[in-house]
Amino acid sequence: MYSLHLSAEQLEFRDMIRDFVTQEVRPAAIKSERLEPLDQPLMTDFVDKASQMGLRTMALSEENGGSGADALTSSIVAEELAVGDPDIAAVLSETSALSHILFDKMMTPSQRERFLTAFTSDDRYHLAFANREPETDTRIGIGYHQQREERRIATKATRAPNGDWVINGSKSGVVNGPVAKLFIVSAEAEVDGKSSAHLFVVPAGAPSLTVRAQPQAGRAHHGTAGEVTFTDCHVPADNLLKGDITLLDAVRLYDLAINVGIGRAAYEAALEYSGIRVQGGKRIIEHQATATRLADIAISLDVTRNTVWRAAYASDHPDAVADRSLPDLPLAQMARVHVSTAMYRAAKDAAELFGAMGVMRDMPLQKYIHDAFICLRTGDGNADTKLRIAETLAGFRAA
Amino acid sequence: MYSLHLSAEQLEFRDMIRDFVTQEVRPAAIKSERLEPLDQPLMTDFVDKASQMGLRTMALSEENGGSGADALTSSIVAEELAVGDPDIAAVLSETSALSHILFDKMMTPSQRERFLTAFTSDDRYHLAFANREPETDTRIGIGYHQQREERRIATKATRAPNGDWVINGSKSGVVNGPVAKLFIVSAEAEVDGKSSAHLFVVPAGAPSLTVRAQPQAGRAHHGTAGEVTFTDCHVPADNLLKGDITLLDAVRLYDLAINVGIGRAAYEAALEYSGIRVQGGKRIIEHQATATRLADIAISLDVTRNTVWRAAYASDHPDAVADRSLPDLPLAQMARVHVSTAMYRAAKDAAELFGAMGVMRDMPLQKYIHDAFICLRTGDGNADTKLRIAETLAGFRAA
Amino acid sequence: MDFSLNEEQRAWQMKARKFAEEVLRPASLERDRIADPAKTIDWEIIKKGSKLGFRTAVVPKQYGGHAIDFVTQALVMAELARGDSAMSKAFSQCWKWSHLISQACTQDQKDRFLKPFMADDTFVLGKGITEPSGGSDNRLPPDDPKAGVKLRAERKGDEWILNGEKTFIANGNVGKLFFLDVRTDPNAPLRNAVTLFLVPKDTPGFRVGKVFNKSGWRFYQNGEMIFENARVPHANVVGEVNGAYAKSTGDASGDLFGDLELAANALGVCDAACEQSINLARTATQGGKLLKEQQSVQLKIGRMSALTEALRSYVLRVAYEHDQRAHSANAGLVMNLATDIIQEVAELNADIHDSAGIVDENADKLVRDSFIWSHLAGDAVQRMKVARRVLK
Amino acid sequence: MDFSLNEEQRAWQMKARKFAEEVLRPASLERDRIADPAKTIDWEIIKKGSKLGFRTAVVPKQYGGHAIDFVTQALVMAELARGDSAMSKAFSQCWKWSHLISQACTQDQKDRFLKPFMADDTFVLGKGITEPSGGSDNRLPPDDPKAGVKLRAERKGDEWILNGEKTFIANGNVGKLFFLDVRTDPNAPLRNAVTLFLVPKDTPGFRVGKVFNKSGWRFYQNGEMIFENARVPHANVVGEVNGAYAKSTGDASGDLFGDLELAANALGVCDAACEQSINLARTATQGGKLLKEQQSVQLKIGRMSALTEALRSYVLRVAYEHDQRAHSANAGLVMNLATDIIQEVAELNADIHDSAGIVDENADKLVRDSFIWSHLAGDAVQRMKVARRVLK
Repeated sequence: MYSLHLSAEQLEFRDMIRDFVTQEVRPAAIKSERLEPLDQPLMTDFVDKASQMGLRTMALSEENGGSGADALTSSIVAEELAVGDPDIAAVLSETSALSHILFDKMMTPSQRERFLTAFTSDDRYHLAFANREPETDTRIGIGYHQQREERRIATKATRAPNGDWVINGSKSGVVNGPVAKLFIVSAEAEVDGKSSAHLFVVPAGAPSLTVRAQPQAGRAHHGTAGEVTFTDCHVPADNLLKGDITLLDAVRLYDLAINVGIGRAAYEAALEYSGIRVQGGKRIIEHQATATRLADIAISLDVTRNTVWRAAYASDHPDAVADRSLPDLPLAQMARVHVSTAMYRAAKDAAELFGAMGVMRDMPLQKYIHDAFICLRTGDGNADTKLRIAETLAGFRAA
Repeated sequence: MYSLHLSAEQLEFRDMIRDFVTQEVRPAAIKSERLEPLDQPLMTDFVDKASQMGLRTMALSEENGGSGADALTSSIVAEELAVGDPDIAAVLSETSALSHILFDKMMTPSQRERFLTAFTSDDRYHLAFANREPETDTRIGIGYHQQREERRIATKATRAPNGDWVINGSKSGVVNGPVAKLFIVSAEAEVDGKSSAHLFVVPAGAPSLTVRAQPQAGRAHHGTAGEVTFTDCHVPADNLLKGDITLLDAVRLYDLAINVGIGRAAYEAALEYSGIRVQGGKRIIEHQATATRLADIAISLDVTRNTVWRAAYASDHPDAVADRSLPDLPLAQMARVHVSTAMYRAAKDAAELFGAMGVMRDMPLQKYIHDAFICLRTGDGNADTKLRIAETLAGFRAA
Repeated sequence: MDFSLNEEQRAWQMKARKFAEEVLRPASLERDRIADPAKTIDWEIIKKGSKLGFRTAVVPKQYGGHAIDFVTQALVMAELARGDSAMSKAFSQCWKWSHLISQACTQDQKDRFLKPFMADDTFVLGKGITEPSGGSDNRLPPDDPKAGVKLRAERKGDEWILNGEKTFIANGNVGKLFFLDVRTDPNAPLRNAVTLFLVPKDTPGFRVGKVFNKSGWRFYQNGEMIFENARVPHANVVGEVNGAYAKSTGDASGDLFGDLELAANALGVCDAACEQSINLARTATQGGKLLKEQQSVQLKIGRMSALTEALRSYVLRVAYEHDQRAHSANAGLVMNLATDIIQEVAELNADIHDSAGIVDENADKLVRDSFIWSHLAGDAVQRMKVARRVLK
Repeated sequence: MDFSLNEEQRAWQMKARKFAEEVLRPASLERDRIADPAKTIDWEIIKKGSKLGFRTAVVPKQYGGHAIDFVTQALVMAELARGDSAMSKAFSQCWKWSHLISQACTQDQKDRFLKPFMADDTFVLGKGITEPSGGSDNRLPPDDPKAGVKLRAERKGDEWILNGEKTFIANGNVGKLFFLDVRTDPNAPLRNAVTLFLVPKDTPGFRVGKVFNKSGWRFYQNGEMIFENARVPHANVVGEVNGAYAKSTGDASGDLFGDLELAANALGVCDAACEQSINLARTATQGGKLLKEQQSVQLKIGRMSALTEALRSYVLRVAYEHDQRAHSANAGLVMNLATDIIQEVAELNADIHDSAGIVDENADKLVRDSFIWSHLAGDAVQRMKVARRVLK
């Protein structure tokens, strides 16, 4: 039965994080001194504290020591965190999302035994998926609605005489790269006489694996990302994962929730300010022009959150597509286009109400605009995402 | 628990109506001969047939002879019907929605006894709410964020010596007016020594009640509407309703679902045509320009439907607002602004793909644009609705 | 840099404004309301306008026309469109003559066709490109010989035998003479396969099909043209055989004029919309106060005015550039942009009326009139065609 | 109607283009990257531009300036902004002189201030309106005497004693002379209560506060100005006491110039964005084909070009109207519209780069530079102010 009731647990999670963010994260995140420099270091204290609250291992099954949160709950959490700081939200969400796939779905019991305790017991133990390679163009672009060659992975894993895997190659834009203690790495490897893409787990810290943090300017993802290079990087034979690489191929749903959080931060700031700022003898919220603008933002924010929640629900419930309650469409990709466009617009509209304050780098509104701008570029950007969506609409490929 | 699964009954209803619309309604509705004249008469045969399928009494409780459909189910039905013809959808939805309020919520058992069987047993028995009065400006406009005087109803009900109520006055834009067999009429009346707004049921057909159908040009509502005039119109004392007039004050949610249906009809036409029409040696769906356009429409349609369903759910579940699963915001009004804007845009975008065919009055795409244009004006229009929403955001009045 | 008008330009502008106010606007809604799309024309209006010179305004003086320059053309089209967009187009549609005459018509063709055109106030022209399938292929021709124009002509002695159809042809059912793109080489790609013919209404084997029922632009009719072994003398070939498309991208082609025409006409519609909204805001009240005191109305009227004046500036610049024969992508760009502007301005006008609780048939008509720009001036194909020129 | 430039206009345009290409653009990103907002100016650039006449371009010839007309001003601002928007503004900010000189400055004021301005290549000007609260009340003054300008001046003998603050003042921290709106009547509504003062940097009791950390427009600094019993001689009053606002809506006020200035500067940014996108589309490949072959790229570049050329047409028309002293709502309208256009064009440029997988600092900078238009040229207050003029 269709129901939009959240569970008591979801509501509690939300309240708890909202308090944390309102009282601690947001005040720290929008301090002028923090906003002034071009690069803002990750507020690791808050990441640690959030980990203690269980947010790093939220999606991990209860059986394996997490909370078993579904995608909707994770979205709610990511939005709340992002209202305070999108980077914190992104780091925790990435680790949490990967922990579920890695430990709950991919690892064998023996692999879990080697890695799980270290992961659950260390608040600074983050995960990263090293997949995209430098110079690899993943965009459809001119190849829209044409057969495409399968991408080959340039990173190679070969067998050492002792049975170890030896990994060589480079990955770029690896989300969580600089903070990860364990990488999931895609590499071309020969297994059972057949060469194809496989996944490996590779612990950070070895000299044969180097991570270089990417600059924040021009980035396409919140959180932190890095270039990861493997030079004759040896890992035990058992570090080969059995899981299906497509499990990791999906749109990062938490990105969309983070984007909503950014828009919400801008909206809340605008609503508050409109009730204080006086023009022509009236608070600006009492002017039609401000009213119309605020209504537009509020509508956009509300419609957008609902879109994200639905995409999150759909990702966990293929049965709802199967029984035709939900359409068989690339809902996450569709949501991404809508969300990123709407929230960038919302942040800009909100900023306009702040006058000169709305254009200052060291004031919150420009931060929100900039944060929303990053979301426009996430993945392959909206122009390309629309082409992917259209290929599905055209029946050229499955949703 | 949050769930987007539809019930088996909802899915069945949807399939049944989709078949009916695809096979019967739509082909008839988009015939050139029908589209050519400026006024298109209501296709009463289909209204009757839909009534036989239970759609006229859908929202009426099972106890009273209906299906007890909730607002979500009614939205699903209205969308499906509107893909074929918005007028049919509107007439049935209005009667169905009113039947639930009137028979399930307002009438006393003795009143039900007088009217219910006639209503349920006659496929042509429609209901109408005669409330708005000519020359009454219900817009906020310049009065935004200011105390407003309570509106007085000009229509009066006075007591005849025999105890009858005698109603005098005029109502305009009465949806379903021309097809209604029973009117709910608002009038100023003195009850228990106090003069205030009250509701009466008034059967059609009396010479003291005249209905003049309003022209289709410039209309602000789908279906059919009329001017209703009461001249010394006598009704028995027991025709006074006890119900709260605010029950009828809400946004017509089915209007939003009809609007989605209009957008969907346009989208489906565009998707189909794009897969047939060839330009430059390729079907136009294989061109990036068409792909991007179709993706935009598909996203808009999907986001919009979800927005409407949520508003529908919220209208039935104040408990979900109370437990903070849903925000305490005027969700139906917010949805209205989003839906009407998005679907008008979608219909226009879809039409563009049709070239010259997209501008012909006797072709479907102009019909869809025109149908969507009507939705832009429903109620007091979007400019005013935004002001109402802003008054809530500002805390000036409740959601 | 001089934005002022010379005396002749100003005189034509005033004449057009007066005619629009006194003749076109009063008849505008009434013609719009006529249900039968074949009955919307009022020939008295055409005659009156023709007598004032609007039908023949662009014909060179030596042939009896007025040879007004492009700036004047833009001004006149905008003023007439302010009265009624479709009526304006009914006159400007006849202006394509000027380009063809000076470029390609023979003396014999002028004698046979131009003279009657000049003499008859109800002699209007048509130009046929679109066909039942593949309209866009003619706009943005691919290399495939099978794409585009299918109306065939085969030479038989001194005659060409035409078979096929044109559709959605402006004035197709009321014109007395048509310029038609006809395929004369079945095997070549479009740009080397099409010939331009002069085809009179009374050509044997030609008949009019249905008249299209457009949502707006009612006064200006579009029809189907059907050719069944229609016989057209070789003497009616304009320019070179198979040379029609070589020409249409050239110096002063009708296409170039057509871009300006749609932009200037849109400007007139925007002017009408602004005028309606501003009048309403200045006179209608709500809650006892003039509508113009409301911020949301102010913001909309500001937007409408800014778009309209930007379009005016751009239209006049393009007209000036045409007069200088300085051809650029601007004509196409202003045509594309006119689509966005006319629709936004017309919709804002309807919205302002709506938010005042007023249903206004004129406001709705402007919205309906504006739709056709999506097809004629601003669909993706029209935009890409111009963009490719920018990107060349 | 003549869109051509005269020789002098063309010469200034070419000089500005060359300076922008050779000096501004190469320094643009480097100055933009400087984190400290007080260190972004490169005085060598100001000096070089000043020597070429850009700082003093608008000062009347009898005072040693170049007295370029409004059309030339628009051309120069756009060309400089094509190199770097904030640098362009750093020069044009000094042009407000011309209006004040011709209208209101006494000979004594000219001697004391204009001469050093002309002689010193680093002498830049500021004008202070905004205060910590109530910026919009100055833009759209209500009748309430408590609203608007709070910086107070009280007369003491031959001096005025100033107390209060100005904020977000362009060149506030680097200017050598400021035109300040100061309240000289605490009880009257704004329009009769404000006096314009000339306040030199070294005025006792004046100090510079913080320098604002704008998201874009980095080269052009905005600062806080703090007045604590600052003493300004009565001889520095420009025009009439309490008469500053009576003037600012007059014939050739700085405000009117300011509208054109923001529109022309936006045009330059749009030119830069189009240039970047077109260059990219012509050179970058994807899947082995030039980017320009992709329809979605074509559509975006078409839109960018159309908006840019419409803005150019409108800017030049407004400049022409200014030169004719034919004042209308157009200056305000084109300023408002420039906000929408610069932001859309800059965002499309970033989008095209993004869809090619290219992160380009220049493209991102244009987006950041464009934000300030929301505040200076296109917020609701700025739009309503213009609309009310249309609706008067």
